[in-house]
Amino acid sequence: MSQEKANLKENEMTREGFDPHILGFFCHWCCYAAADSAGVSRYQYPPNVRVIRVMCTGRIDVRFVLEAFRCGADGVFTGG
Amino acid sequence: MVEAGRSPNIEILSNARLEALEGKPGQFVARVHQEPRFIDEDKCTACGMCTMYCPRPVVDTYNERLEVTRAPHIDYAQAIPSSYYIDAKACLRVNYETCNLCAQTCTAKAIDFSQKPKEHALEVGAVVLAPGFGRVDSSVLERFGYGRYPDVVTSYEFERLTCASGPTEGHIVRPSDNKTPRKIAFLQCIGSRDETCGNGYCSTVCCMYAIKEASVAKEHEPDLDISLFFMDVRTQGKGFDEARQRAQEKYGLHVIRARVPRVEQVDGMLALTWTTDDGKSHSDLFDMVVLSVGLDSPEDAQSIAELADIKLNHYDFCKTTAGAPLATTREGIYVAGAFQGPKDIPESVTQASGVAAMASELLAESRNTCTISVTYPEEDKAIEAEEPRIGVFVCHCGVNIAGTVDVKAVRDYAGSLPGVVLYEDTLYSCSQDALKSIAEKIKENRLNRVVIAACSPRTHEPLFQETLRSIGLNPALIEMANIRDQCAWVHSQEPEAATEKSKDLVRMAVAKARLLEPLAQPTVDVTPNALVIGGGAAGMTAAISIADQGYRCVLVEKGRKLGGNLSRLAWTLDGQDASSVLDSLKKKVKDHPNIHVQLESQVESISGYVGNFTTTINSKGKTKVINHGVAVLATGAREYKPSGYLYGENNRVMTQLELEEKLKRGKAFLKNARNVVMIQCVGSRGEDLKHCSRLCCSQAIKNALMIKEHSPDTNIYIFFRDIRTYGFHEDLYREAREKGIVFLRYMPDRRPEVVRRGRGIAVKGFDRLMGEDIEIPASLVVLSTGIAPGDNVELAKVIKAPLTSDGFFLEAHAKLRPVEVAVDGFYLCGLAHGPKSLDESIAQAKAAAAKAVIPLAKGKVAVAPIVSQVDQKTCIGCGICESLCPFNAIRLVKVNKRRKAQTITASCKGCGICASHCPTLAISMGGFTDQEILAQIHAFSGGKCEDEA
Amino acid sequence: MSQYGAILVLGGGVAGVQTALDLSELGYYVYLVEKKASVGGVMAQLDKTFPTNDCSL
Amino acid sequence: MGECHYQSGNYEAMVVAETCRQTLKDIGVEPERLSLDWASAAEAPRFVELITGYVKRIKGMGALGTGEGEEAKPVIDRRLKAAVRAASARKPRTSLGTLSKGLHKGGDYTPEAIEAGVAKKVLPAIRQQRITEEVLILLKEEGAMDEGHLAEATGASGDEIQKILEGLSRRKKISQDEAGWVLMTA
Repeated sequence: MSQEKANLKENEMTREGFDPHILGFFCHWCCYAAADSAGVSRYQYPPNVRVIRVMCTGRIDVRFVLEAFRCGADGVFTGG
Repeated sequence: MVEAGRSPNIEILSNARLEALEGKPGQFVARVHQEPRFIDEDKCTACGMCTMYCPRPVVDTYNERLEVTRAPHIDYAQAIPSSYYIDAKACLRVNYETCNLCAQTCTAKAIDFSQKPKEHALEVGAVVLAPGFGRVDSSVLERFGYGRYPDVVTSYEFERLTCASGPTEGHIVRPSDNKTPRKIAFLQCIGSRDETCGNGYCSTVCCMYAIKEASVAKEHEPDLDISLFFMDVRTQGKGFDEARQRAQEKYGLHVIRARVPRVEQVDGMLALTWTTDDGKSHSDLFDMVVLSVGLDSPEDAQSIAELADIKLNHYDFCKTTAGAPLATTREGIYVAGAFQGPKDIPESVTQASGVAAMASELLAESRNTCTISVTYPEEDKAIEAEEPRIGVFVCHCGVNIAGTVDVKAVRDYAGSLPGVVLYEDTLYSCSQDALKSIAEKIKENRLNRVVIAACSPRTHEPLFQETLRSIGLNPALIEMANIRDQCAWVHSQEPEAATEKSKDLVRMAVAKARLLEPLAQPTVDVTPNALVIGGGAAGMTAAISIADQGYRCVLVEKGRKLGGNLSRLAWTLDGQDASSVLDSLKKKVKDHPNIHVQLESQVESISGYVGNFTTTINSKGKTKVINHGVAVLATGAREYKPSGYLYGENNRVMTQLELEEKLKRGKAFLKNARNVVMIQCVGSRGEDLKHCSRLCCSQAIKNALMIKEHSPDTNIYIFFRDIRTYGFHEDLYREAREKGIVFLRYMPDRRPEVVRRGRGIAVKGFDRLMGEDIEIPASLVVLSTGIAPGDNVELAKVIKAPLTSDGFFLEAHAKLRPVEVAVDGFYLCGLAHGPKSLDESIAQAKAAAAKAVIPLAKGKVAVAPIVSQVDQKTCIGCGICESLCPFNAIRLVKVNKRRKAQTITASCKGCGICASHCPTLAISMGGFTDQEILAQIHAFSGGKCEDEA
Repeated sequence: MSQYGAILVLGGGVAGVQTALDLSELGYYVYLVEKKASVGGVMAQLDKTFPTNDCSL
Repeated sequence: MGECHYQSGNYEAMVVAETCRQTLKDIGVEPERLSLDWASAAEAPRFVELITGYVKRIKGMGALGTGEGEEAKPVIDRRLKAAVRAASARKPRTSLGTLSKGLHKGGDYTPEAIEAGVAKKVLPAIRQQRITEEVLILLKEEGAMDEGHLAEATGASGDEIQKILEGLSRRKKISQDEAGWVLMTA
């Protein structure tokens, strides 16, 4: 059962050179749009976030967030 | 705005001007000249390479000349048309036949210097003039040091400075030294309320935007010290006065009521001197001065008037009347927005919908004769039901993606994912030929799920969905991975990380795609008639417009006759006889075959949803049932009845409407009137009604002038807080002062009092200029009592429509949907929405009629496919979803004697609050199901994590 | 046909665009004539709008 | 557009996020690993600031489990698994739904009101369910265990574990033999 955790690379367990896995839940109308707009302006930001688009932050279920952590997310960023 | 670019029935002719207009209403021919863009709109992918390579700098007018761009550019990222264009005046290729660099760098081959100007002859039934407003002449600004002192800026420039996406990224800096200023002064009425520059009117919007800009500036730089110099603070819009009050308190803005005559520079600082209304003189130094520039008539107003053969008013705005605010002097030509008179966004949007109704009335018989409707082949349900066969298309977007992300590696990675049977890369997947090829490949390979790894679904999903529909697949069967806007562009310094991220995003998209289900695209038939509630000016206007547009409507009025507040009015603000406006409306209502009037009737209950409402009304004690597709709320409001001021105790004290009724009956009572005293803001702005009632200032001055006309020797005194004669009503204010009407400002903590003196009465007040108490014996005291909401609470409950804290109906969006109610199928106009003048009520009623007719004209209401669905087997009827739904789109029904939730598909907006709060996971969101999202989460983990939930 | 079912809207600012949208929804073909290269007018230049400070696009 | 497109969606999200944070804290995960922030469509710079700051913060915390202490990782994994199951179960979900309903009616979405409401009404339900699920996981994976060990492993108090074990045994999910509590095989 804890196989997936064992798969975590050694260097990820330490803080130096640690590259976190982050899951984002972005609202289609606000944060997702802001993220697009950041792209249009060619802003640069760290490439650690993988995004799941939802129509509204109200769609986010407690179990999505907990499941993300269970699946190895070091952080969950919800953006409305 | 994006919708306008996408509608097949809106043809945008950019870089174009009207050259001639011939013909007659219903049959005009408009000649339009169009300059080339030199960039093919269909080929341009908005990558920006041309701007990057162009050697020719151009000042950026979009950023108020604060920035530099290049000859080929786009005004702003979200511009429509969404393609770049070449500024022909600056381009070296256009002017000197040299350079051509951009054409060489454009991989999409979109740049085309062979484009020639086009001449169009357009057959149109009607013309709408909405050219906007012009800018105040720079000579006016120069009087305030603009151009001479770098730290004197216009409000337009300041707007761009406060904008996060503007040239300074929202940092407020002084142009002279790029340092953050400490003290800023806003000077109001620059080019407004100023006869010396020919603009005697009030520009209406500057007070609001100045407060907004000052507030935003304070958000950016909390230490700023900001003073605003007003003549009067004119925040008369709905909810604006309260917002101003809050902003003033929250940000500590200094409001000074004075007009600053000039700006001088002293030791690098800007010196202002002013006199307040107590006669005292003040001066101070500022780091920066913002000129709140007014709205002028459009520069080309004269030529438009000539071309369209319409008349302008004395300020070169379009001439209209209070009874027909959207009609020009020529039939078939209508006007909306600032060209009709200075106005803010909600008013402009309202007028825009209003003119749409006017054109729709005129051209009712030719509705749907020129429009294009798109048809699609029937959906291939068999192939959709097969095991997922996924095709992944990874887009290069020229170098936009491929310049950073290893597209071929991502493509091959996609091939390794379960369910993927086809994986390809495309140069520009959104180009017409690529779309065609994608469609062919879907067919060839019998694909039933598609993943496009390219740009944002927000902008491009509709395009790919369209492709699916065109070959008989449900549009919901596509998923996009945003590897451009949210990956390649923002990680261009880290190509390896960007490639890894792209793979992850594609893996997540494929995982979701495997579970995608076709979504129904239901439509519901619309009962093709309307209900209008309220028989005042707004209700009657709305009913007539709906009827003229060809639909039947029932007009329900609770009183015994039609007319509402209009029947008490003597004159309109532009001096027309109000009863002639009323009579003409009443006659049209009575004679119209499409209108059925129900007097002494009230709505008891309404059920159903947009397209199909069933309403029960109580008509003189009898119950009647009406079926209708839409409803307009025009329930009006009432004149506020104050306590105090001896009102109701002494017959010399009356309200403005009571005065008008008296004046209507005869002027004899004015004979011995020596002094008439009017008191503004009795009730409004704090005492009993929190809001500003908007029109009392203009109404009081109108009545005062009327008294002066019939009894020139009568002295008239008006006690006021701010005179809010916005727009062209400012003319009334000026005329009043010229005719010797005395205006006395009072502060809310020193309100005038009405007192008994012997057999007569007097008004006690404070003269701020003289600095002393005064007492004016009054033959008449007229109170401007303001407008209180009607009894909206019951009706609001029946409809489930929200009310404002003041008790008026709340619109769906203050700026963009000013006549719609949050509940679909309900529209709003007149005083029920908030205080406003007759012309504004009429324009709004027309707007409500336009919005109401849209579903009727379509005959069907499309239901958005992303809706919730309740599995009634697992639903326990707890009602949590019903109470949390922001749109009343879930109701509880009895199924086999048990309570079960049910989505009202037509009302659902797809937020998913219900699904995330259902105790038994019984609710599924189309396109965003629990399974789909969980699959994305598992894919995020790299498949190392199995389903646990 | 006695009347044309198309309408010309002069000006692509917020009023013109809204008019065009409503007319197209009401069943008319619209020519939206704008002198500049993109529609949106001054509203597109506004960062935020009073009093809610909503973005204006 | 500035404010929530769906009127109240952002408020519901605040309640959900607070529930997640308190649950995370309860199972020994740094609650600040979850962030809920707002950026309107026009606020690209703000978005960039938020994301950059957030990634930096997470980097500072280290990988999930390290920031929480060397030994914690396997415990956290098990508890997260149990918590996900708890968050999918009817009772805790009902308590969240009921709280949201109450806040929605009252219109009070101040952080204090949300925090207090979740602490009082939702967290206890989630915690109880989480411990229940965790007991089942432990017994399945580790075999028989006694009450004391179960309490220690799940972080439950003596009273809590006793009540939960009684409940499970009443529902014939577990039984007691000489080695301690064991799963009942169906």
